[in-house]
Amino acid sequence: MVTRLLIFGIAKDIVGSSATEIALPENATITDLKNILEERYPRLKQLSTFMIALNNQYATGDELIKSNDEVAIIPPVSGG
Amino acid sequence: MVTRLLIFGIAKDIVGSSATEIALPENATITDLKNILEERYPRLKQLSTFMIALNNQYATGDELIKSNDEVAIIPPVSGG
Amino acid sequence: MIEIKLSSSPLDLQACMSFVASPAAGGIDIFVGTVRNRTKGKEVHRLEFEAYETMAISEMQKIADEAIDKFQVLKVAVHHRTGLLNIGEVPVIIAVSAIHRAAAFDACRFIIDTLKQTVPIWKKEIFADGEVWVNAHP
Amino acid sequence: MIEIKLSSSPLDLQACMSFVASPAAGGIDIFVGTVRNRTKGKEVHRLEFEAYETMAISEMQKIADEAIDKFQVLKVAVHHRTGLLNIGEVPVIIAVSAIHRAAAFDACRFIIDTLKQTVPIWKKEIFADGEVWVNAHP
Repeated sequence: MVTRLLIFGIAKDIVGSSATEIALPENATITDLKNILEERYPRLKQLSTFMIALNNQYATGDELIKSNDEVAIIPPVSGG
Repeated sequence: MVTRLLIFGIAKDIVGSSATEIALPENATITDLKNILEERYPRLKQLSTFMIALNNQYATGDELIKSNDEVAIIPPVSGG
Repeated sequence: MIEIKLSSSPLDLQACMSFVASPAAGGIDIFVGTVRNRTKGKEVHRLEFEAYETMAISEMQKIADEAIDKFQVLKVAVHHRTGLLNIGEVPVIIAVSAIHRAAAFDACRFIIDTLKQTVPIWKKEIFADGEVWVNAHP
Repeated sequence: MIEIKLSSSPLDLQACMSFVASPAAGGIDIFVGTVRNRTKGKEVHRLEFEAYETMAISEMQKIADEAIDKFQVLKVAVHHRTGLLNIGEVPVIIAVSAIHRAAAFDACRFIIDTLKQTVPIWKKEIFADGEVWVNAHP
């Protein structure tokens, strides 16, 4: 399964793009995705935190990722 | 000594005027003035409080009133 | 820097904001008082504000000075209106700028709370069937 | 009633005020964020704000809904800007009306504090000698 990933803020600088595609095993969870991302882009581990949003909602970890989901890397926010 | 008195808010309705002159003994204090006013206008005693301002400052009671002082009756304030 | 204004004309929100704006400021808090259509369950038609003008200005100045002493704030504007005001009109605007927002909120709240206790301005509520000077009686 | 706006154009203070105004309101609190010229002792040239737009809007809506549940407030406007901002420009305006002023202050402060923690918007500080994404690193 190939999932499209949106990337913001400093994560965009680390990944080198504001959107990318990532190959995931069937039944991959948010935690699986985080592990794959940290392996591929080790600098993500140096951030204060990073969250994954699944379809515009913060994900906790156990959620399964489906083919048409909108998935995003959310580095530490700093709006306002 | 005759002192000019400014009168505001509900005190203006009680006294029936926004300014009046009041005869005071020499060396009268703010407390003396309050007593004279309460005797002459007993409805002032029904207010939550009333203060006297002497030359644009709240007076505590012991201040002596001099001839050219600006004296004002300050009923409970309600600005804002 | 402090700007105090007492006026019988409508107050200007943008002017208050512009006065307190500063390159050093990270946040501005603005309190806008508005004339409410009800008080204690009763419909209000309009309000009338009367001020002891010279003393009202000096008391507002004192409160602004105290806010600048007490909180880490940069600039303060306090504008108060007098005369007859209809529902929705604005009797008071307080604007405070600060390096950090917490100080702006704290100072703005301090100023409006203190203003309502000490500044010689009086508000008369005008109802369909009469008028009441607010806070006059226990 | 809630108005959420995310925009690359300058924010409009008067529009925020007008949206929250109500005949039932006794007070309005408005927080205006402004771009500060220094951070941690270092001169800032400008800021750049990036947003995950759809989610930023839904998160701001959630916060405004929560403020209306939590506090006795009438109307809430939350406007946030994106793009490059110079010193003194306004990245955010939050306006809250309430029957009584304490609720307006509490809700306005709750909204800006929560917005800074949860809304997916990112700020890059641009200095003479480089750029830093704020809060990114411990």
